[in-house]
Amino acid sequence: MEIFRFICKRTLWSLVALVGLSIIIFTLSRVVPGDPARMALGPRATEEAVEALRIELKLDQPIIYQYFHWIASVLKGDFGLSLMTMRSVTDDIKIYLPATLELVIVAAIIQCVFGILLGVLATASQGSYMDYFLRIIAYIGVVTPSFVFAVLFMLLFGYKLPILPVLGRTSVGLGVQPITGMIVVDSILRCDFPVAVDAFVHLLLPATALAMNGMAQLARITRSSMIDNSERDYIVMETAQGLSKKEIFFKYLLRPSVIPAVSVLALQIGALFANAFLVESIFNWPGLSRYGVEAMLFKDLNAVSAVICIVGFVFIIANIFVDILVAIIDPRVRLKAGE
Amino acid sequence: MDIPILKLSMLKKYFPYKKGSFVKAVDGVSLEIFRGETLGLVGESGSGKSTVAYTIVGMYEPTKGQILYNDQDISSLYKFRSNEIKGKIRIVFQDPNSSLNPRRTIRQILFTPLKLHKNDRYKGFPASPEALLEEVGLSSIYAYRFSRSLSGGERQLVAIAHAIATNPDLVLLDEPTSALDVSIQAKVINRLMDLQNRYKLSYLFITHDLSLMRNVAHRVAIMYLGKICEIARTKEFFEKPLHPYTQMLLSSIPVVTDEEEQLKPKKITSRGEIPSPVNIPPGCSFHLRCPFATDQCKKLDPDMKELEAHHYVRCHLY
Amino acid sequence: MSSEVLLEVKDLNVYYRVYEGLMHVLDDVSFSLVEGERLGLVGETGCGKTTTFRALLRVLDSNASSKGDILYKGCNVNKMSQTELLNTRRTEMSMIFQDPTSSLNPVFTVGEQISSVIRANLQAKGINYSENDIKDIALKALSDVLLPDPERIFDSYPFQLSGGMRQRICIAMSVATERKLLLADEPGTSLDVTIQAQILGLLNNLVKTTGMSVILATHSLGVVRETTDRVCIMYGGEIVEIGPTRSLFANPSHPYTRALLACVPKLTGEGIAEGIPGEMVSYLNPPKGCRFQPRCSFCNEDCNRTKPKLTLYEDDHYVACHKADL
Amino acid sequence: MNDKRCDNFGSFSDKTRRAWYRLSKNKLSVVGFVGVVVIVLAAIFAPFIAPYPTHAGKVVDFLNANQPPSLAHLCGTDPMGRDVFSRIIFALRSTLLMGVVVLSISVPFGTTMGLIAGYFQGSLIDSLITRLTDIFLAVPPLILALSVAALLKPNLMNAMLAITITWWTWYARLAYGMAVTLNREYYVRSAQLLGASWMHIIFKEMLPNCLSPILTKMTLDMGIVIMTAAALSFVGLGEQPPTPALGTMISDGAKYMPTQWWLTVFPALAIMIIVLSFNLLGDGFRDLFSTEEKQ
Repeated sequence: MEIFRFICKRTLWSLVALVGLSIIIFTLSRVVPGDPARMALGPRATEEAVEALRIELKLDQPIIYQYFHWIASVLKGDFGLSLMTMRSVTDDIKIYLPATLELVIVAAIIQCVFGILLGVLATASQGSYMDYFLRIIAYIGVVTPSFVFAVLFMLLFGYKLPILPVLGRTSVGLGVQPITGMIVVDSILRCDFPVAVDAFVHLLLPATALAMNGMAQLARITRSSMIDNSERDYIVMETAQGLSKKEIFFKYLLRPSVIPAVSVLALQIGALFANAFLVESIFNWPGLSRYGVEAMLFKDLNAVSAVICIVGFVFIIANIFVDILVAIIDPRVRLKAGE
Repeated sequence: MDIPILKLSMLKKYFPYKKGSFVKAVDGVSLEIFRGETLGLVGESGSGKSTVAYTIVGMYEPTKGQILYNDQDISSLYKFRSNEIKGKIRIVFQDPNSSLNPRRTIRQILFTPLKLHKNDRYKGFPASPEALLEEVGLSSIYAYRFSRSLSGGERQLVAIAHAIATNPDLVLLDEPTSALDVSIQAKVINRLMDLQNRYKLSYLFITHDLSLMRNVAHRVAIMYLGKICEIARTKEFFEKPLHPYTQMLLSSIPVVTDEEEQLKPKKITSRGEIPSPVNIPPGCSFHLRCPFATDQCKKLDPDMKELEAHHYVRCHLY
Repeated sequence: MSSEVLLEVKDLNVYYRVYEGLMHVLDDVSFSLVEGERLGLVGETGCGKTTTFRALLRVLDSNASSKGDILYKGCNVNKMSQTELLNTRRTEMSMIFQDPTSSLNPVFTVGEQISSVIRANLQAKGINYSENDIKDIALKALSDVLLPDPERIFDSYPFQLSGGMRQRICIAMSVATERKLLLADEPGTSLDVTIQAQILGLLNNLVKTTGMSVILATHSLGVVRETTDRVCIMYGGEIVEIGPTRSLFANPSHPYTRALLACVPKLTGEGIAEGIPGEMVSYLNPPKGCRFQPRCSFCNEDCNRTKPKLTLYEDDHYVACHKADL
Repeated sequence: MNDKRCDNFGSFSDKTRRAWYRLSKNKLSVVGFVGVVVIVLAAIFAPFIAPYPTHAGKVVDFLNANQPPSLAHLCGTDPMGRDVFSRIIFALRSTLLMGVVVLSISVPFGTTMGLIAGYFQGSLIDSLITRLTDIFLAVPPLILALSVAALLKPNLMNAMLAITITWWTWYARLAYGMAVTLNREYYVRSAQLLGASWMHIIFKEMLPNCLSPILTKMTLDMGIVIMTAAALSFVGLGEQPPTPALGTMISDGAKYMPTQWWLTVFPALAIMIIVLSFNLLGDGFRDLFSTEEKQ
């Protein structure tokens, strides 16, 4: 079908863009003053040790050679050695990625469900106090950076009203043998429900802090597109034909109106990953993003490049997912793409 | 007889479509337009009439065939034409909302052609935006307004002023009044006729409105699926329509007087829709809707025949 | 044909609250319609035809308000409760919108949309039905409007169909179940003449076979002349002339009607009239007297001051003009 | 013609007046406008407004350390004894500077790139520019900005550079989309057929029609750039201490939670108010332009 060719083509171009980005990051990282080997070993290491590491990291070779060497090993699944943890970056990512995925997925679900729900609610109560209240909430949600939400939530729920846990993925002492690395999923798979509940409760605050921005945005998009659409000819026609208000609102108005909200989801998932960089460090969440920030501050180039590649890759997958979702909702995209 | 201002010979324009197939928008059109003449090109939407105009001004490159302007071959995109030709053949578009830039004043809009074609005008030709406005019957106060504050008819008059600013020989009018009400249309048409008389302009008037052509055109051509089916002088055309499609069009026109009712062909009524130009039926492209179609029509595409002086028809019936 | 009055509109006024102030769009519009009659509503863009229709069904935009009596079978539409209104819309009146493209929901199949309408109608009549019944009715309606291959069209989305087909679907939706009154807003006028002729022919046949009444709004004088029994000429939100089609076309008496008729290009080729000077009235501050007066070549002091009432001109033919006798 | 009364209708000064009138009708955008003006003035005249102007620098006053909000210290003091309110006022400077510099480089550049690519749609230059923007959009902008800022030396200049590099692509996208639509407008075609140069078409015919959406996006973006800048300084990649930055203040204050809550809450509120003001103003612009379009 046309739509699959369209998605494949787009994915291919995104991969090309990702390679282009890796070149830029790589070049930038090598032309920046400062010797990565020296930084890794600290100022007290001997000149010989630094030189040995330089040779091991292929820093003595020309940049182009280094790049192709790097790309070749990345394709084999090897991102090289992390100068920060002195372990294989691939191993580090295996540990940290599931925690971030778990957080981002829960946040995405929260923002999607509540964002659209609030948008619908505001439209249904258009002009009433409820509407005004929801719009103010949405405004606050849009204008507050998620790390501010994180800090405020922590202050509010962690200390003033301690009803939800604020640090880590589980309570001390609880844990589960990893399968996927996502604790909630793992514990359910292993039928260890107390851990599942505990892990889920730990997820709530960071995920909500992360979701607030996107949720507010979705609510606003849904509301304005529903209000726009409600004056369209087809809605007036359906009213004139005597369809019930309920049917018009929930069937004929809702579906075309969520399309713009769904279309921005891919961007929003990207934003979730980006904001996770800050939120994870606040909630002490051992995820990829916290790892990324630490690597950046440490100038651990292998780790930084790996994190960017992984995020870029996840971003591509999110895009494919949203493209398919839009195609399901909107027949015009499904049946016409490529024309 | 003098040389036509514009001559199209076997003009074809195909657009590539999915997997090697083509949209045959214009499929072998030959026309001549003489100085001071209005040629009406009439057809339904999807007949390729606008594509003809767009190809003449060079928005599209002809797939085959020639466009001759004063015996000079100009069958190329506008980019490759001389500035003089660009000024001599102008076009007025259908949509009065989109033909004027909403963020520029009328003065700025009209000044662009004047600036770009300084040398093409003779003495006494309106050379300022204000003069051009008065030329089309608008007050020069309008120069400092934006198009948004003008009504549809006024916008179209400004578009016409824009087109004549370069002192053209030929103006292509692409449905210039189809978006307007009849009372406004009358004003615009009258202004166009005035300008034609004053500057000996030639018009290629593209429209779907046959009754308008009865009153405006010197000759009328009917187009169906990229081909011309009938072309004749206006009087003969309306008194003796020959092609079944012409008759179908005439019989479909809602009219307002009994005298007009007399002129409508009775024995044919409208049926079917114009097929997509991607898969044009074999043989005569009209045979699917034609009540007189025979086996021959399904197989063989008829040739253009001159049945009477200057009255050409493409149909197996004759 | 019975001559019972089906619809009577008395002094209908519609106002739109817009940014610049209050727009007085419909000004004391009154007309009536007997059962089985075909009435034409003619005027140029912006004269209030669509607004009239929307007011009749109470589907005006949220910034509009409507005053006056719309008596449908003796019940005032403007005073109906929500349920009564819903029932009227479901079983009595239906409207075909101007633009067939924008009046079909783009993300639902034709089948889903037409089924919803039929379902609502059957519910209102209290008839038991199964989903299969509904589909049968829908398919019949689609073939009634001469659409080829109704099964395929039932499962198609509007954007997959041509403009002519969409227009037919809109008609099918309105006539799928029995209605007494059809409000047709510019049916087919955005399409080519050959298709328009087919659509009008189709409407005429439907009216003949079902005995429905029709109000046909259009800007084309030719269309009303060929398809209606009586005509209202509208200008600037007012009815300026109303009468039997034949007598109105034979004897147009309002200056606006006359000017409009003169502007229509004729097949007989008698040239084009000069057009009507000036612009459509501004609804924000319409002229105090006759609304056509600023553009009228016959106007005098009287026209400036007082608004002409519709008065009998000849047999069943009314004109709102101080100078109609001239 | 009898239109003497509306001589001025649609002329430029009249348009501005009407626009202002309409904008002022929307109360929320007036709030936004006033907010923006107050913030800008406060940033410019920071040394005169801040009660303790010296506290923006390396000042230590342990006697007054960790005081809760009071009349003397509206937003309390930090562990070094510096007045938080004064520091917030001074932090406005780098925050606004950030937004202004980033946008005044990325908007003209991005818009021009987008318009050129859109006008020459389908040509080599189009694919080049489009692929280039794709590269920068391959990962979320904040992550790219973080990495670039981290690889360079952490300071305000480099943070600006990092955000600018990621930001222009949005305007390129926006302008590209508009140029592609405008290509189909008859007035653009008509200018081409007339023999106008591509410079004329892009800058005289197309650009004026892109200005309102771009202005709207700029106002809204001002808030987002400020949020991004705060995020950078939150992880220590922006303005370096002792010069105050809102993000740094929040991250430093977070260490003293929950007892010294004022260290985080007030800078956080400051960010919210700044972003909110620009958002309200931007929404006002958008409503203004969309009603203008409708008419």
